[in-house]
Amino acid sequence: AKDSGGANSSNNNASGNTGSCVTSQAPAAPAAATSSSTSGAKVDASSLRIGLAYDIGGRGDASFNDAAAAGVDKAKTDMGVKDVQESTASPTEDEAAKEQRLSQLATGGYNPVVAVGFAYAEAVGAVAPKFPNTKFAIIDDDSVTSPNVTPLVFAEEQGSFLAGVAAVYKSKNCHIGFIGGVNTPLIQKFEAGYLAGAKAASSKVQIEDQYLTPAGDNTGFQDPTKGNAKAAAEFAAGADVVYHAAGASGKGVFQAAKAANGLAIGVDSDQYNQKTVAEYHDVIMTSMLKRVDVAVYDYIQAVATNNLGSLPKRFDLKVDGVGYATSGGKVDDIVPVLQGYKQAIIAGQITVPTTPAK
Amino acid sequence: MTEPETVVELRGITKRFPGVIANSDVNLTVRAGEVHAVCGENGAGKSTLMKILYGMQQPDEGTIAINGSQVRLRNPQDAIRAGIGMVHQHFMLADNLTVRENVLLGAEKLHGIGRDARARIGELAEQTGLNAPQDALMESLGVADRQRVEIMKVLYRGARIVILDEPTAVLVPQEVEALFATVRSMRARGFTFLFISHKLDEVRAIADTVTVIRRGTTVGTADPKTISTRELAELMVGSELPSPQTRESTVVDRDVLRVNGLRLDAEDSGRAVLDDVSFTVRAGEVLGIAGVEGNGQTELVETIIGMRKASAGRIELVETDGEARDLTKLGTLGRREAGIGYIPEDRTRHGLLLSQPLWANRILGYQTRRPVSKGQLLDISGARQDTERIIADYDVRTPGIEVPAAALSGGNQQKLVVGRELSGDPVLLIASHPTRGVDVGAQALIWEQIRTARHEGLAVLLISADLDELIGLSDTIRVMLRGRLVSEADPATVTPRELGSAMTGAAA
Amino acid sequence: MAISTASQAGDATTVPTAPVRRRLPGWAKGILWAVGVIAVLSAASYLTGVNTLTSTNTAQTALRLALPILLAALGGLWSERAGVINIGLEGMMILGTWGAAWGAYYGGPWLGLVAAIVMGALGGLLHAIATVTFNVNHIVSGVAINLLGLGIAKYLATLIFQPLSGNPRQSPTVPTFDTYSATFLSDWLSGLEKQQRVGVSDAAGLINGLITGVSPLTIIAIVLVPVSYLVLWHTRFGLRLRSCGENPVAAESLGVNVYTYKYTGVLLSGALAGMGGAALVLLQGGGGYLEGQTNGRGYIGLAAMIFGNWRPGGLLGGAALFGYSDGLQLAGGGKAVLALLYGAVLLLGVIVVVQLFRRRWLGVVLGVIAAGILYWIYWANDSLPGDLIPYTPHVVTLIVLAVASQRLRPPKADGARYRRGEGD
Amino acid sequence: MISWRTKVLPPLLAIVFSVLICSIALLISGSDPLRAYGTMLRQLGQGTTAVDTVNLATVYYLSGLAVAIGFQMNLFNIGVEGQYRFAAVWAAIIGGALHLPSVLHALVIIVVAIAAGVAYAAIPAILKVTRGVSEVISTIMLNSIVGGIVAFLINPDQFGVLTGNNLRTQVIDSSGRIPGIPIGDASLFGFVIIVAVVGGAYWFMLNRTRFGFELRASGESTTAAAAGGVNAKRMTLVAMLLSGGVAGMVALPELLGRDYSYAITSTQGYGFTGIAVALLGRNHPGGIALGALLWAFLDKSAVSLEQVNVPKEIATIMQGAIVLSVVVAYEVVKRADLAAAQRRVGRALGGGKPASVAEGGAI
Ligand SMILES: Nc1ncnc2c1ncn2[C@@H]1O[C@H](COP(=O)(O)OP(=O)(O)OP(=O)(O)O)[C@@H](O)[C@H]1O
Ligand SMILES: Nc1ncnc2c1ncn2[C@@H]1O[C@H](COP(=O)(O)OP(=O)(O)OP(=O)(O)O)[C@@H](O)[C@H]1O
Ligand SMILES: [Mg+2]
Ligand SMILES: [Mg+2]
Repeated sequence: AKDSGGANSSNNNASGNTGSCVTSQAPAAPAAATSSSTSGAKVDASSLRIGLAYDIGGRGDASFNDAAAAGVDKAKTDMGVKDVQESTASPTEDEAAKEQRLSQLATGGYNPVVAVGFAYAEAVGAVAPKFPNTKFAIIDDDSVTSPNVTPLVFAEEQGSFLAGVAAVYKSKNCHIGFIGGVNTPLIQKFEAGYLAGAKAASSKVQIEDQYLTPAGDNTGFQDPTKGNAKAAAEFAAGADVVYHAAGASGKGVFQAAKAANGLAIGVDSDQYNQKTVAEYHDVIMTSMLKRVDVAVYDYIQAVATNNLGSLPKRFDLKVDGVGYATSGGKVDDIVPVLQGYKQAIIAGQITVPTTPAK
Repeated sequence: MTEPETVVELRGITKRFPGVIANSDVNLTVRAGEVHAVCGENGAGKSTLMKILYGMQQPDEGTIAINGSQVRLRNPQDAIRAGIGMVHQHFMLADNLTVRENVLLGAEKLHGIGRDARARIGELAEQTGLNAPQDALMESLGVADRQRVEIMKVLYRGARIVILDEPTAVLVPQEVEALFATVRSMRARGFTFLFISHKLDEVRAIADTVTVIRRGTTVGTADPKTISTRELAELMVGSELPSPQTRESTVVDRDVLRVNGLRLDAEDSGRAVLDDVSFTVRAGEVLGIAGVEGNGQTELVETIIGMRKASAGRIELVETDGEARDLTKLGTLGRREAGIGYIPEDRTRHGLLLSQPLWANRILGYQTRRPVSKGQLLDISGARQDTERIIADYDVRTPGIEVPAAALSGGNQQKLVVGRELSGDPVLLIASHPTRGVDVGAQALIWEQIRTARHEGLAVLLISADLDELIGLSDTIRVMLRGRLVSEADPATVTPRELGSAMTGAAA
Repeated sequence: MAISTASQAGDATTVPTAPVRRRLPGWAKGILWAVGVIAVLSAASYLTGVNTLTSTNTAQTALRLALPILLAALGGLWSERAGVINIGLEGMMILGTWGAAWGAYYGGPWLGLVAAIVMGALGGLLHAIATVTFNVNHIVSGVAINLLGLGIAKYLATLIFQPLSGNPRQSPTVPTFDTYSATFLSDWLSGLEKQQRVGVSDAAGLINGLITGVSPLTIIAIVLVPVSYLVLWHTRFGLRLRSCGENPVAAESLGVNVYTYKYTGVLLSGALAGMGGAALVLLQGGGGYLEGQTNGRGYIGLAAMIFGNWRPGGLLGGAALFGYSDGLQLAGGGKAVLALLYGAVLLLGVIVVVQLFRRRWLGVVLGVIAAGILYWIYWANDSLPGDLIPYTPHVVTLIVLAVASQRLRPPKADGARYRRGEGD
Repeated sequence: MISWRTKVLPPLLAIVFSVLICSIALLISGSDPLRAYGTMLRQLGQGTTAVDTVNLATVYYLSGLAVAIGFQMNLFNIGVEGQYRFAAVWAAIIGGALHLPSVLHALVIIVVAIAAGVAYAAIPAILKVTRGVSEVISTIMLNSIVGGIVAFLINPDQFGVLTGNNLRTQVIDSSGRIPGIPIGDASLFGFVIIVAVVGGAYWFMLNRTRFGFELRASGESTTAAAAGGVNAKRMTLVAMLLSGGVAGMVALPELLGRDYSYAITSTQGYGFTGIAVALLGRNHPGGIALGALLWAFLDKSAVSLEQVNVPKEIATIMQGAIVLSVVVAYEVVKRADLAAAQRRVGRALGGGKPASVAEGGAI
């Protein structure tokens, strides 16, 4: 018989009275505190020529490169930026190619130059001192110490914490899962926050916690077949909500969720609205947002107003550098809960770990 | 008596290869129901002519007429359709396919590939005397059976004109007789044969007409019943055939090689390919080993030179002072260094690096010894000089020592190999089919060189399928059958026929 | 008389023939193997308490992961049986993934499949031109095709998919094949599996995995194994094709147009590799083109084919082994891999007993040592280092190859140059 | 006997052909080929690109040599990829942990790298000679497995250090580094000298030593080599280990000249590039050098192509097209050459007696 694929059967999990899984009381949600960094008068940045060096994947990767691109695009419309030069890393290029890319942008008079991804750390460290008058920003890395380099880093664990809470609230079996693409320290932050959030909400939740490939083997980010297999295994083991931080492999996770009649949580951008996974958006319960776009936008603004000091040290929940998406309306009912936890984190009542408790 | 009609008519056939004119203005007329022999020395262009008739080569000039009408044979299919079949000089069989598949291949339309085909092949097997099951893999068959399968292939296609390119080269006299019986009975049923052989007595025994080709062109047609072997030979080479005659015995009563209880097991099964082989070769002696191909001669040679590992037994090389050295622990290089020279049966596979220049080929097998190397380093100028010497001494026809070995003719390649193997001051020479595929001139030269070396005390282990060569060169002959040395013959008195009986086991 | 008989040669009247040992037919051997493997797995699963070893999910995942490899391996088979080494499978597979996504986007999965086949075959055509017409070294040409396949797919994706998906490395989501399940059977089997009866439940679990969520492409791929066997070994076309891989000159001398068959073989090879690419795109877990998606599966397919001794049944085994161990590590992680280790100990035990009977003492000793080491690893660890788990299938393949002292037999003229009229 | 013209003409033809193919692709995608090629060439003059290209070629050269050693005797060592990564991570770990005087430190690191490369190559080598396992399969598997090994070793629980979001081995002291050769703004890897020595040694080994002769003999004809006393198993083992040893050095120019530690972001794929480079250079030390430079140039130009909005996949297509057309061109030329050689022999022998080429297996 033809398999129905769970598409039309109303997502049993989605219709959501709070699951019986929750064991702890959510912190009270205070009145929504706003925390926008994009306030004040319109800034004119039309004189800025921006260089954008992407990591592997580049514009259109539906992940952090794309988010960076979105930030620049917004700057174009809002601040009148006209001249943007983009360049993308290839999977097998060497360190010198990254330096070459940055140098070419800097030599070409682009200022600021934004390097997307921690893979650029070395290159930025090497190139920035050679161009003291050029401003550099690097995303996901704060190890470069040159004065003209601005680190743009995020509190992924905080956003993931909320994802963990949401997962517990939506899980019927009190059994949730996590799938990391590549087992790097960065992805471990997602994992750590998610685990912490889930455990904060429930003391009895069962968690499947797996990676596709170890550090250095980047195929874990681009193998939806394996993502699908792994997710299917987690659903088969009883999980009904799975959070992925696995790049393009996430598509396979969504598929598995759909096939298993479960739910999935997207990552980085609001995947509910993403074209490449449009077919599965009805299982995307929410997405953990990592606002690279906001960071890039804010950075450009700060450069234009020559006020780099205004940028936060870390883009966290407080500045909406990370957060969660509500598209699709599946978490509307638990927004107060999530807001409560969010405020508790902002207020420092909850400290989210950055490495998973093993 | 009415003249039988002409079935094959070749007119003015010319075929050029780069640097070689294989056929030039060849004319050949074959009548229905005859056995038409084509003779000529090596490289005369016989095979090329036959391949042209079989559509495998296209003539540059000339016409072909079959049964009176002119045809263009662009590929073997055309030839098969015209009723021509060919048994090639080298077996054209796929080892990993079964007997049936080998026969069926290309002719599946005739009887399908199912039961009908099986039945038809069964009939043919009976007709040609093939015993092997149809589903046996080709590789498990011996030479004579392979030859039978080749003939079955031709018959299966219903050919009426059959080309046999040196079918007897690998057969012993008894098998040749069986083959000739088949040919005669088929001739009686109206088949026409084109028969190629170097062996003139065979030609005289079976052929109705003989055409001689020299240097790519037809020099004449004769009736084998009337022409003498001598005349035929003179037609072929323009001079008398040399024959290998051992003059006085040079045997010294000093052992050089002692082989004792040698055993070699087949790789896949425990079956013995060599079983309890023991013999001695003395200084100045040529020990000939006779045997039908596939009875273990190749394995014997390769075991002695160390390319195969003996399962049991001892191989000893005795030094001048009488001290015996066990070779079984040594590798091929060690054995060569101990003083064994080796003329392999297949020079292109085992003797030469075809794309390397001649001087590099001089190094092969001697890479540890002067004059071609010093310690771990090669002595390239030494190698060049010594190669020049070999070329002069052994009459290797080449424009220089820089040409790749592949560019030399077979005979000249063989002379180079012989020259190299006699240059390392060997105490023992293993000569495996030293003149196979070599023309008469080169043949004589090689025999002469072996005789000279023997005169100087060299011990020679000679393997040959050419019984005349074997009888002519050897001081002693041992016969090998199914991996054992079964009998001994005196070359002074034995005839090829008797030797043939021993080789097939008929005498035992 | 001049001949004196030195020693009597055995039985002189019979013709020497190779001892013909009665061999089991291939399918029977396959069944025996399958039964044996299930037995070992269920024993291991029972003894270790890890039932992922034989769960429905594992089987299903294994099947899905094995498919692209199986198709690539079949591709390798067709080409190498015709005498052309095909290391370019990976490149042809990449072209296939692009084609599948493109076709499926515009016309659904079936058109996708066709487009993948065509793209793969184009890669095959290139390989055939280089190796058959120009006599280029087969490996060189294969390497070049892997580079070209990657470059062309990237280029085409930038050109065609970027406007649609906004991403040069990814296509928009494309429809995949519907899946079907033998509901009636699978309900019964699930019941059996749940009863946790040794052996029966394990077999039920594995079989259930193979009959649930099956797509037409899965069935086509699996059917292609016996079809390849039948065509290659039981038709005139197959006979001719194989003869080109064994002895092209002989085939030529019998009027077979070797070029035609080599071209056909390599084209089919490309088409099958392209299908392998389609299996990544058009099955569950796919749903679109993605750069780097093949991830070396073409090479693994080649390995599976060599593993399977250039035979359809064998390469099915190779692909299944790889797919199963990959599926197992994905589905069960380190614990399952440990249980697999335990299974290996059991298997070694069986082998040791067999060797004892055959009096192969060295084999016995080595087997005991290996089993001891494996058991020690199993006993000393709760779980294996997570970083190494994803490579379970690679390690398993390596070990099986090293242990099974199989005699591999490539087609005789595989990789050899052939030019018409140059043989003698 | 092979003339200069036949050596150089085929690669030139191939490059021209590939440029044509790529022009077509560029035109289809709406870019101006001339502008693209102009940019590719011009970038060489910009900043440090020229020196960077040579630096990258250094790495490719080593990788190409490693592959070529295997190719010389028809061993297909796909495993250079795994061998160099295995070697790099061990060299970096041990180099980072040791504190030794200047030259000694670097020397120890090089030795460790070579030893590690040899060790990792020993697996397929031993499997091949003892169990007959095809090196193609085993090295494919080992290339994947090395990913797990590197990840395991570079884990902070083992030898790794977390810097930012990256994981790397401990940074090697300056005593273990090999200083660069400054050229203008840029710095040429000091390792270039070692690489040149390795290339020279490879040439010498191949053409002047007994081992090299035996290696080439085995590559040309296993059977003839065996009859000539070359021990095939030993040659396989030694060639594979030697190949692994050279592969072990592949990452060193970068490790000792620029990066000083091995990270999860360190470049992969040099081993696969080596295959293409060895093929381009036809296993000849000089040819491989040219191939490596060409390959590095194309890789580098991909970066600058993006600056002028030309799809950089063109560079990959060009690489594939060049490899394929180079071999086709060489094949055609080789055939013509052999025919010419035969004609020469035929002429030298005065046309009377035909040279029996078929016996020698006309190639
Ligand atoms: N620069 C090159 N580029 C490409 N192929 C080359 C180059 N140089 C030589 N080759 C090829 O490499 C193969 C090996 O060359 P060969 O061994 O004849 O040269 P060699 O005599 O060892 O070296 P050299 O002449 O440089 O001293 C030949 O086929 C040759 O055509
Ligand atoms: N394909 C080929 N390419 C180049 N030369 C060839 C080719 N085939 C044959 N020749 C040459 O043509 C000549 C005739 O060869 P052919 O094989 O016809 O001789 P043959 O009379 O059959 O000799 P044999 O008695 O050794 O079989 C020889 O010089 C041979 O080297
Ligand atoms: Mg001949
Ligand atoms: Mg002939």
